[in-house]
Amino acid sequence: MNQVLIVGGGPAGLTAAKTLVDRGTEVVLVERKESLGGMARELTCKGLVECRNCGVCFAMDRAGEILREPNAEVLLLSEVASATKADHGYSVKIKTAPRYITDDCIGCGKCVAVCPVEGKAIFPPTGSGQPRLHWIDKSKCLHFKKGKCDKCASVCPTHAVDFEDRAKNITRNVNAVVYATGIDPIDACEMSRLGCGILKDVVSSVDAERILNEKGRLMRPSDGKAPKKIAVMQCVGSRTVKVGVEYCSKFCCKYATKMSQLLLDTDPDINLDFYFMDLRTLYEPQDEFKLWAKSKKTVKLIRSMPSVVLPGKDGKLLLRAAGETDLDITETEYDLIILSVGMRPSGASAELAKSLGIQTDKSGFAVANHELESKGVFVCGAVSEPMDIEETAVRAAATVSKMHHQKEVGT
Amino acid sequence: MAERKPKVIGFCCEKHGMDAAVLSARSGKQFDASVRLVQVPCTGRVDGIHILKALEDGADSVFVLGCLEKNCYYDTGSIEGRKRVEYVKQMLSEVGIEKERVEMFNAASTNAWAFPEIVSKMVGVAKKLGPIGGEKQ
Amino acid sequence: MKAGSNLEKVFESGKFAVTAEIGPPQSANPEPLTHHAKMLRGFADAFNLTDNQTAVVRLSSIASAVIIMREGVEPVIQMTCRDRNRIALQSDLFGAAALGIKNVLCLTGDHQIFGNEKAARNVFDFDSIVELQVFNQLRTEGKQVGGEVVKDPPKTYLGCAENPFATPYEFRVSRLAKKVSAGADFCQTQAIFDMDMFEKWMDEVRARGLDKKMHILAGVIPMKSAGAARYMKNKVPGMIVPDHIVDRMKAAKDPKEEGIKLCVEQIEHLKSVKGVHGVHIMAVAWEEMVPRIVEMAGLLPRPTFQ
Amino acid sequence: MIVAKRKPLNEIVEMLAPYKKVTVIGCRSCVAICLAGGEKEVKMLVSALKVKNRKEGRKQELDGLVVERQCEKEWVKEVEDKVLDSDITLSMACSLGAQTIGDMYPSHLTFPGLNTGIFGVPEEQGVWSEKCVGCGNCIIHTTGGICPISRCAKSMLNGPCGGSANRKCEVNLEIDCAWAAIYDRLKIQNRLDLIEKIMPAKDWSTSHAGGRRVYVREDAKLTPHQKKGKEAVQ
Amino acid sequence: MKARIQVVLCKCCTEMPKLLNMEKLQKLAEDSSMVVSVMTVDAVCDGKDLARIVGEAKEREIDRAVVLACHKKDISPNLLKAYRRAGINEFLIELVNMREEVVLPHADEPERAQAKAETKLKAALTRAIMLAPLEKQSEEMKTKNVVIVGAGVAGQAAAHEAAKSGAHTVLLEKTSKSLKVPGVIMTHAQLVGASGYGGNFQLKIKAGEKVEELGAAAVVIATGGGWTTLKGPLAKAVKDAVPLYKFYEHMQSGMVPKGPVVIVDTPDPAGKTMKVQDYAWDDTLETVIQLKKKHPELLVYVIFQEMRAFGLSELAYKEAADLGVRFIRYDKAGAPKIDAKNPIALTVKDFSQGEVLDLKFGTLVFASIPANQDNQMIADALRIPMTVDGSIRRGSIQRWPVTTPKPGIFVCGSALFPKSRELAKAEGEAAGTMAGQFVKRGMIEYGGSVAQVTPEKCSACLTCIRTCPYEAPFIGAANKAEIKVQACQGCGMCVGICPSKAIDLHHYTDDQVMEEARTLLGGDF
Repeated sequence: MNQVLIVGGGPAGLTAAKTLVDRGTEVVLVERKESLGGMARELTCKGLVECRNCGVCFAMDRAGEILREPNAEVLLLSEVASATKADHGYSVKIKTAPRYITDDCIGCGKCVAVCPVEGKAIFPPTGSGQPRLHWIDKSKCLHFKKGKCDKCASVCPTHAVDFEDRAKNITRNVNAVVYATGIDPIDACEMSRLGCGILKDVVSSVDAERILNEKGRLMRPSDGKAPKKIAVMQCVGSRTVKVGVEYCSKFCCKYATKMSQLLLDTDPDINLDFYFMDLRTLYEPQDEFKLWAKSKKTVKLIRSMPSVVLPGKDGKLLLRAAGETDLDITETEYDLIILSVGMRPSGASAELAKSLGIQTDKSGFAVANHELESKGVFVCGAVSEPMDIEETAVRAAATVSKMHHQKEVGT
Repeated sequence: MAERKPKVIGFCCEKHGMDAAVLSARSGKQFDASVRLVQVPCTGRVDGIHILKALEDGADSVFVLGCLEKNCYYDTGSIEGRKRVEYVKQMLSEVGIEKERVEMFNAASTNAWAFPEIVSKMVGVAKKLGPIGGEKQ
Repeated sequence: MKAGSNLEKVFESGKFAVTAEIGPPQSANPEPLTHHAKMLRGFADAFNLTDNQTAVVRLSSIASAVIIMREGVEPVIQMTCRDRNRIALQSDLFGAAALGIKNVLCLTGDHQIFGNEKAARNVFDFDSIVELQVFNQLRTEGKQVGGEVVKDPPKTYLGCAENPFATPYEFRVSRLAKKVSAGADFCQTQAIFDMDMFEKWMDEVRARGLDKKMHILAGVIPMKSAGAARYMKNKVPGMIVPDHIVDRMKAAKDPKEEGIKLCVEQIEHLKSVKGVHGVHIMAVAWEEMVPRIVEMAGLLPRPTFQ
Repeated sequence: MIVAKRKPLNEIVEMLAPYKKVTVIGCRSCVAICLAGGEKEVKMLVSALKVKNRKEGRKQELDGLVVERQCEKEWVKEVEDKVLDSDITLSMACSLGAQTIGDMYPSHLTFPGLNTGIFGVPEEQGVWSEKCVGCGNCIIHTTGGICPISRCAKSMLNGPCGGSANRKCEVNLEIDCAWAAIYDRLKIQNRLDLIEKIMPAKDWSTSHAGGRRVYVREDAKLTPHQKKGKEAVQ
Repeated sequence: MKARIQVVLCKCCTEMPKLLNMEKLQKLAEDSSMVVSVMTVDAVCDGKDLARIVGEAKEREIDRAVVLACHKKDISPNLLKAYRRAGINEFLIELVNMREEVVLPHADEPERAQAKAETKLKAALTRAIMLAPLEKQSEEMKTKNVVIVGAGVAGQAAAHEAAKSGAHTVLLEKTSKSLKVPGVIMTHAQLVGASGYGGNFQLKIKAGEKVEELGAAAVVIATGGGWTTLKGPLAKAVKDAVPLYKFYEHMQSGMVPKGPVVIVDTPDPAGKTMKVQDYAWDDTLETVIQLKKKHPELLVYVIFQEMRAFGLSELAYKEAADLGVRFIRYDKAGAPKIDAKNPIALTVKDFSQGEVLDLKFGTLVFASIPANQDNQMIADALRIPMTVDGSIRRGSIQRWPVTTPKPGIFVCGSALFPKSRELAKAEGEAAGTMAGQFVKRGMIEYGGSVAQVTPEKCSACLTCIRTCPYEAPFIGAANKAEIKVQACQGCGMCVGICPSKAIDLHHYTDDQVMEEARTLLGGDF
């Protein structure tokens, strides 16, 4: 028997899983959220006619494949409670929270419509997450709080609501563990000076992506109007010492530039100002994006870190920034401001990580090393260092290839 | 008499084209029922004849939906597909038929909003222009 | 003497020759021709009558020649291969000679695409070099291209045009040589703005001794405006106008005057180029300026012969 | 090969408008290869016309078929009934095909669906360029293998003319100047002496100028004795 | 011939939401003359139901089936397996996606949904009748060779990984450097020609003077960056300028560089001859830090347009700065210049400070990685696409990041786009693994829904050959196009473009496609 535990159902975990099952290894994939895709499922495809190589579809296609894969056991809403050394590897205990929705769910969304709870207690999977099954948040649901209300159950055309669903404890014996818990986006609101959380129309890139992914268009949160003048601000929470993190989150330039291009594709008369320190587009000549910007009359690249965002006249936003070289302050009005937030490793220092002997570097990223791998623990994906989806996929495949000749290790 | 139902037909590639449609459906998105989907392995397979024949057989508007260019599963298929559509559009305008009746679209498998938009666009065209040759057909 | 035309005499006398251009009208009205002839008499040794230049329909060059001859002015008729096959060309040469026209300039002709009868069918039975060769054979051996012997062959002074600025540059002089051996007596060049390039060309011409075998008239064009300069720089194929000239025209307060000055300077310069035996002034639709230019260039009075 | 181009559809529609029963006939030779009159084009044309008729509410029977080589009687013969059964035939072959059918069935209408253009070569997928005009007297061995008659706008024999700028033709700046090309070619073959010589007046009598040309190969012809049936009598 | 069709309605997807009237659908199916068996099951994916379906199929001797269920990809492969056991070819089974095409998106319009469902059923039946059985074939790979072009970081990594999956690796190296990698190593070797298809390539390899043939199951392109081909004014001006990797090697070998050391992102700041593809930042920083640590006294300048210190190398950047490395950013206007007559100093305008600097240098280093010129030859040999920058073009990311459009040909490292040593290694490993796995299969699966030529119709116009990305079509002995089935991926591009309609695609023939469309348009909903 040859089984591998994969912690995390994001691009890294999925690629690792797919690579493994392709070579006949069984995998148990544990994802704490309600559906697969991790960070990728929140991101929008950046292409309208032409592909912009954001790599989102790669991750999500793998998610679809894994769900259909007989050799892959996918556990959602699950956490690895413990992983203890055992012969041939590890014995892992997995806690699976109840979903209260069966596989019969067809994602029609009727239930969400009728849910009386403020801010809803039953949800579809966010973004393009797979599978498309809804789930119920017990802590919010009236059925559990007040013991009544089964509105969702009553409207469900497929009787997929199952309040009797219970948490499960699952134990698996695995030869190796792939630790791919990925990243969390940095909360833009840590940078209060930029108005996040205070001004409605200052949104983090993650929210922007989420909206684009759902609607295909960006709207001003305040009045739902289509923004005509947009500012995109790089390195929010990255490359800073005060708040946020010191390193460069690497993928922000990639998604931000491509998102800007998408915005212009969907609405060519958008005015877009792009504030940045250094342009670090990945896998393309550095001036590719500059040339694109030059070719668009409505796009401006500004090498400057805006200092503050203030409320402007009639619902607009006022952004204050220094000039490129000189230090004279200019103030510009915008309908919408997008803050390109960076990433933090997620769960690199979690209990599980510790128990597996995973150490972290001074930036908090999990450190992959040979000694760890010889014990059958493989760290891969953005939890080990900042990277974009494509690189993640490459590295995941590479990492797993190491495992190939080491699966006996741990005995 | 009841309002005539538009007839829209779409040739979707079985890779991202169909996936985009499926995802939007599974994301609870609704779209006009009048759209008919024909699956082809790749939009490069679509032949101008298919499109024209569909119009002959009573389609009000026809669309072709494939992978994003440069991300076609078959590398250049969706680019080929677009060329075929453009050629048909040109033929139509030569015989004085609205070329908006035929369109090429691209979408990725993760793009849930694209498909309903495409459908409503093409249904809109169908409703606006009505059947070729009017109701009598 | 081949034909004994005034132009020929000027060349033979070793004087610096001047020719100018008169564009026949786009109508049946001879007036403009007589007007120009009167105005220009005595300011140049002979005047080119263009043959439906740039394929725009105009009063025929032979007829025009006769009209200006009435004013005592010597014509050089241009004869293109675009609109005539070998029958027409040879018969027109007979006709021209019979009417006392002594100078003929052999051209392939601009393509009809540039003219006002784009749908026309062209002939191009010959190109300029073959035309020269055939005409030369006619006047020297009295033999048509088809072999027919002609009793009274035409006495004609044969000219050609050459563009030193067309590609491939390295071949242009050879092509002139071909025209010499085809029988050309004189050559009018494309308008010259890039003097350095022209002189390079002339060096090779002299090196091959072509200047001894034919008389070269350097072409000049007086420009009315910077626009004209830019147009010739960008739009006219095979014409090279250096930027400094365009800039100079741009800078000028009175472009017309500047154009004249420039033209005169060019002539002055060309006079000094060894092997250049004259200038050909193409004052397109600006004929009235020719006298001033000739005078300012110190080329007056023009020689006369009995 | 012969390169042709489909006539604008509106022209074709006009041509065919008065007729009830139309047969469209394509050809599998040159015009198929130059994507103008092969089976695909025939089918698309027929389909497009049907859509048009649907729009106009016009009743018109349209049928499309393809023959191997429309310029040869035997091939056309195979579809004779289809031809004669219709009011009009639209030939989707070069005009040779159209005329073959026309000559075979004088009382029957045969219209051209293509504009026959050039003797061309496919430079790349979808690009054909003229390289011969069939002057009947080939000289390319003296011009570095490049035909000035077809590739020079003025068919010059002693080019290039004064309009050749940046080695392009003055008539169409997209197209290379044939004579610049000839010069370069002869240079690499170091046969530049050829271009120095004057090429004499060309004998055009071998071209169409000499009247309609019929090339005969006596040894290949069938003698009346060999011929069968009607042909023998004629 | 008369078809015997079995129609299966899967409740799981179609009935659940109580949208469709199953009885009517069933009735409709039964009314069709060709239909001999109609079944409504709870779930086609369910074992018991499968057994019933197959049993019925056998009993009624059906020869093809129409299954109304959900998205093709979601239906359990067991369904097809089961049918195969019942002796029914998988290509004779028409799957209809009722779920995503009717039930889900039209939940609010029951009547129309019903009408649509019925029409789809009709269309499926029309199509089913036209379907033909198709067999998948397989061919043994003649060799386990994985040929890796280029023995740089990526190439070596690829060799190691490929070897692990039991592949015989053959490493082609242009130079004569000795390596410790598994498998054969050919020095002074270049790939000059190739024929065949994924699994069975025949490669022409020029080793030294002689050209030899070599069979290969897979190819990995790891040509790396074109360090040796640095073009541009600065390179011209300074003859002894070195590319970064050479400088790094020298440093490792303990050579003390002549100071001051100036590292410029590109020898062509104006970007005329080459684009600035400076993904060598991590390496640059690693280099300068080591340099500074070894020789603190040495003056080190890094001159760049964009400081692309991705990810954690941002920290390296800071460290380098603290160590006293001077970073100077310029823009095209103030681009660095070197007086060719006296190439000892470099003039550059510091963009942020605005001052013009004159930097004397002992060593000049170029960081940018131009595309490798060998890519051209390799791309020609293998007939794979390139980017305008002269790199190898990656295939669709729908497949895998390190694949070319052609199956069996993988690409990694700076051959794709300039990369840091470290990432190139990772890509090499990934590509190696993929190649290894590819070879491990030992078999080439092909056939099924592939293109086929009708020779009588073919005009041999070569259009298909020019269009196909996989080079499946070729002109055969009869001077007509033929399809190399092992190479055909079944996309049908050649079919759609063939001017003589001489090619058709099995399972998606023109008739099948157009008939289905016609029937669908026949319905009124």
